[in-house]
Amino acid sequence: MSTKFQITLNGESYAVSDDDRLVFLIDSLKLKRGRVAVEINREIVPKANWDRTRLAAGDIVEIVNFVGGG
Amino acid sequence: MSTKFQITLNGESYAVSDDDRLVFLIDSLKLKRGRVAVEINREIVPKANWDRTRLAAGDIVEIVNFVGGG
Amino acid sequence: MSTKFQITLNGESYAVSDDDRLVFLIDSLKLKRGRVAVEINREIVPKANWDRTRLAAGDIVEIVNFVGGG
Amino acid sequence: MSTKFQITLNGESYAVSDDDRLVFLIDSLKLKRGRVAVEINREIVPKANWDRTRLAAGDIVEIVNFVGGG
Amino acid sequence: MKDDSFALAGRHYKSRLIVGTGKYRDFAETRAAIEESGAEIVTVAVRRVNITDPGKENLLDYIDPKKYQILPNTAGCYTVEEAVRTCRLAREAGVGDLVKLEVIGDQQTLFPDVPATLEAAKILVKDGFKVLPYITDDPVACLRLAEIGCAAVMPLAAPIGSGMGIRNPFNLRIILEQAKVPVIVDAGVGTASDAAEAMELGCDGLLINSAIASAKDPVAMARAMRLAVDAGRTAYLAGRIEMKLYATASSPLTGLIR
Amino acid sequence: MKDDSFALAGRHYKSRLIVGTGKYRDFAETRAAIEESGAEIVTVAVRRVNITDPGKENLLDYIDPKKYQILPNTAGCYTVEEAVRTCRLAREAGVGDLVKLEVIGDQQTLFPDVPATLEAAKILVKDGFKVLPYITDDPVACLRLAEIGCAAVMPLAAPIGSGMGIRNPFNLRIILEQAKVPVIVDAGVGTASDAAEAMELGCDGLLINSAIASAKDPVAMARAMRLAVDAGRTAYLAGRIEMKLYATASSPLTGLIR
Amino acid sequence: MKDDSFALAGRHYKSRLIVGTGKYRDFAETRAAIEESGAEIVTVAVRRVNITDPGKENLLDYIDPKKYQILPNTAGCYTVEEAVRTCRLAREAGVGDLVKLEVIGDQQTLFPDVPATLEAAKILVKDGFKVLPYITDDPVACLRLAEIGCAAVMPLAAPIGSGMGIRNPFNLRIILEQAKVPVIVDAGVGTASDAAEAMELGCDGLLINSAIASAKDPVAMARAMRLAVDAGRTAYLAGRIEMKLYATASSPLTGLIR
Amino acid sequence: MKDDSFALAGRHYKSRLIVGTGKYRDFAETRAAIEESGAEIVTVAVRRVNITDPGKENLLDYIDPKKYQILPNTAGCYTVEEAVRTCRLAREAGVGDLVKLEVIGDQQTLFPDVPATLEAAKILVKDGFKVLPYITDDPVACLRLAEIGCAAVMPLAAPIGSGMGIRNPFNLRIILEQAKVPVIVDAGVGTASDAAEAMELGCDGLLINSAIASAKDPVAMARAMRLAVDAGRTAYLAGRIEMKLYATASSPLTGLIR
Repeated sequence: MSTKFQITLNGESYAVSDDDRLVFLIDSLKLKRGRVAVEINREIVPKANWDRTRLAAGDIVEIVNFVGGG
Repeated sequence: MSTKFQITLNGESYAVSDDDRLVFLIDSLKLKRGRVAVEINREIVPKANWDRTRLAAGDIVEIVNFVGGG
Repeated sequence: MSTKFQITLNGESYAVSDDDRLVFLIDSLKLKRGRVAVEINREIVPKANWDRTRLAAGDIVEIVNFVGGG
Repeated sequence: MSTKFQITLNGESYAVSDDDRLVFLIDSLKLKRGRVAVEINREIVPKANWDRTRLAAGDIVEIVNFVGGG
Repeated sequence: MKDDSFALAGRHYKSRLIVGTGKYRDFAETRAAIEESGAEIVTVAVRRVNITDPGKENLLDYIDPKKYQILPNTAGCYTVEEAVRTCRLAREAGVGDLVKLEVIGDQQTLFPDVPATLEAAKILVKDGFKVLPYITDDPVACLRLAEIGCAAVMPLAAPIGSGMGIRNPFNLRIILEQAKVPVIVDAGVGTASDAAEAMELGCDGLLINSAIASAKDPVAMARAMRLAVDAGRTAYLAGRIEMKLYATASSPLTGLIR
Repeated sequence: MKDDSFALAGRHYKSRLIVGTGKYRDFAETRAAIEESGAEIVTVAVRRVNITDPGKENLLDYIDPKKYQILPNTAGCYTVEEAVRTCRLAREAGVGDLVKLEVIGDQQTLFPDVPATLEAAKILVKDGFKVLPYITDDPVACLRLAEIGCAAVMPLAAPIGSGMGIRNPFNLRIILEQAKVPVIVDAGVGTASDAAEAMELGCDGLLINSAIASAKDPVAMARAMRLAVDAGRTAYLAGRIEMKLYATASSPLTGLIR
Repeated sequence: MKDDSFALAGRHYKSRLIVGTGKYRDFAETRAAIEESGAEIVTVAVRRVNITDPGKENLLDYIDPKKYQILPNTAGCYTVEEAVRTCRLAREAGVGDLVKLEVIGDQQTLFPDVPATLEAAKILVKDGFKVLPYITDDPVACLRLAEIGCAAVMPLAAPIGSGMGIRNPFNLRIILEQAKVPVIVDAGVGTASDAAEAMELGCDGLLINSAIASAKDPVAMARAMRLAVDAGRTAYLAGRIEMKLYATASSPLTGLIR
Repeated sequence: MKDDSFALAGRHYKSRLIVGTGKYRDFAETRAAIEESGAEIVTVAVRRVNITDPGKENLLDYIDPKKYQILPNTAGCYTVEEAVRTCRLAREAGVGDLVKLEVIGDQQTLFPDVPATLEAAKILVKDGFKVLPYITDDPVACLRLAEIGCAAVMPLAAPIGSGMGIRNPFNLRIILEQAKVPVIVDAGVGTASDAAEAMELGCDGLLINSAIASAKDPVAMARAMRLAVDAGRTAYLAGRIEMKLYATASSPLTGLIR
């Protein structure tokens, strides 16, 4: 699948392919939906909207999960 | 000397006589000029202005000095 | 049974009857043999000797047991 | 002056000369009389007796003074 | 003693010990220690997912959110905005609205920034979060946080990870006497007796991470802390004897042989 | 942790907590508290039998000598002779040759008379007793008692019944580092954290009476002390973190959102 | 030691002890105690003049502002506005621009309101005051106050008038190590050894009122505090010995008689 | 305060500080520090004269026995016989009959051997000495030494040279309340606040060597200790304020502007 455009994902440049839906990105990263949260350009994207949300060139995307901490 | 009007001095009603200059009030209270500070209606009145400052009916006047404290 | 003589038992005067054997004293006091120790005139009397030990007038007898303590 | 005999002075062998008076030993060691105490064979020799006290071969002599301590 | 459950933000817990998940050798050790600790609430940090190796095992594969109340923290946040943003992401990730608020003021001490913590707490409470704020042992700051509507206050006993124990039991006593919300000691506990002491002072709960995770034997220390919290709480409820300068005999003075 | 039994005078015990039987409301409470404490060794005093009411119930009707190691003490003895005589009577009463030696030096403090304790210990050891001497927290006295052949040393943490806790942990640390026999802290513990602290210092055991018997709820406090001794011992074996003046983060610094 | 003067807000002082003027029996006792204390800086409160009896003697008839640096405080102020207003009145009264800022957060503890204190300090510094803020022993709050431009920070040792001494020397040590402005311990000192301890920690100065004024003999206690501050400062500069668990003989081991 | 002289063994002293002469760099430093300390009583050790270099300077060339009360000690003695023998030699050397009795029990701790100290004290008192015994902080041992006729008791605050300060103020308080002879704290003081604390407890005097001689600047530390002893004693006589958990305002609540 050919690259369509670049976004910044968790601080690093990332190539988005033809399928520019957020949900595709999540799945391609093999992330468990129930365990992560997503921000696009500082706006949280509720899980309910992942399917219809499309990425755009230059989007700043943050995907977080839980790690060990005190 | 007959009373001219009332002011509130340090929280209590106080009768001002014909001479309504602040400096007269200070002197009549036998206060050492170097040891006190005066507020009229929440505005500090610099010592330099005491002579020319006149009190008005209903003025809220605060005169403070230093007392023992830690 | 008539009194034969007096001894001092645990600091108090005590009347010994015709049967002047130590074992009789122990039993008459309803003491559990396994739980007490006996001194006569400052000498410990081993349990084995209780049967053959006879009390004499004026004997100083101490009988102790265990009580709550820290 | 020729050696007469040996004593043990403060744990070490020491040669006593013709003059075997204790006082001579003290002086030859340049010790201030007021600052030291002497034991011969575990017996303290009072200052008053130093003149008349004579050392004998094999005597165990201790001479002490004050040093820094807490 | 009958029921002595720990009520926090509308739920009841059996354990008064809250544990962190940082600094363990691996997830297996993390799980083993947390199970041994008996904790029902577990703190976690919010961080970017690992893009380069996304398949990688995740903490929640070992600490089941169905079994444990997950408590996201805002560790590492130095501003109100970072802390609020982190809490919102944590909630979106789906572990509920209970959050441990930390707004750090200084890297050396990791002490909280008191004004920023109060400000962030206001925003989060208004936004529907149940806020557990990490704060200094300052009675006034604790009063303010309760007024704001925090679910509890979490004064520090000593700097995070210092193991210094309860450096100022007097401030804690004041905080406890004035408290209108649960008081959970957060940070500074070093060993079991520190945990027992905190509970004996009357604290409602205790949050421990480093003292367990960095002990030579973390699983054993987790057990020690569970026992110590139970011991301290039990002693608090049992009512200790008064302190006296002089002695009182424990054996009777009567019946001595003469 | 594998086996961590407590070896004392040739026997092994699971519990490191020794409890007294004084000052309880009644024998039922005594038994309930001792059961809750998990103790296997129980101290008792030696006193004249009650002649006027001999049938009266006795402590040992409640504390079964087959189940518990009975440890007679010489509380109330102010001389070597009284203490030795009391031990011999206790042994004759049939609970064995393990004795807790106390030779008291002063009524106000109930501190031991050190020279008299050493002298009595010599006599009792020669006489075949296994001697557990109550002593000050004096490293030299503890060394001497071990040389004499005592089965353990029992330094005080604070005056008997004072509940002051471990007033001088430094002396205890020295005693523990020099010890060639078990060190059992006797007297002064007031609450659970004191007990945990004693075990964390490395003490082999702990003897408690007043702190349990005089607590508002003795049975609950007995439980607290059992838990605290276990907590402190477990923490001691687990290896606590070092103390540091400054902080160390427990959450990772990497992966923070920006 | 050569010159060890105390530099504060651009002036140098011989004494590191600052004393308050509250709670004395009368002005004569106030003056006697302050003279005995050797203090050169004296705190005073700002209050309404007595209208009913204006001729009445005034504190400054006894404490000559030419001889002492008068330090007005904002004691009793619970808001930023009250504190700022009080400072401006004090300056107008003609004792200069050095002020002791207190914004109290709670009547029971008289602990400062940290955010309000920071806000008031900003306003006062911008307004040309030399600000000495009373604050908690919070290293972060002290850093912020220094950044704002305060002439010093005045962390509390314990609640005002409590006489509890230095409850948390660890926080003070951190504050001192991080400090870029003088650190003056304010509040909580109870007796001479507390004052010496504060100076040994490296504090630049000490503010005392209740411990002197409420002592049985205030003038004698003023002397004790003067000596203690000097003793503590001198010991700090002299360089104390290290602490060790074990002993080191002070008398030589050689030359012993045998 | 009027006369507060320190009565010891029939003489009165102005200073309550007794200093040792060990561990100094040289005699000049010894003299300078002792002068700065204000001490009137100075401890010294008894050792063999240097035979190989007898002309060598001697301590007493710097510390004039006419000016100072010389107090010979028995440091280094481990038996009653050695200690008694050392005292007799000291007396013969001509500095009077006041002696500091030490019978050491262990090289690591340099703690006293309590029974041996009591025995030596009996012999020396009968032999006409005025005995100042170094002893543990054991109230019973102190009572016995007073009964024997010692001129004072000298409980240790901590091991000799350890600089640990007053490890157990509670035992000291008991000793002081029971004391019928002066109580002089010997050994363990590390810095000025320790000295002040000892005097505030009510001790009659204080013996210091290592804390002064081993400080970076011994002469300055000697001054600090002189000031601290004076400060602590003065505070003790002045009557300190009570400790309270909460605050008490030092500024008036009336006359606040509104």
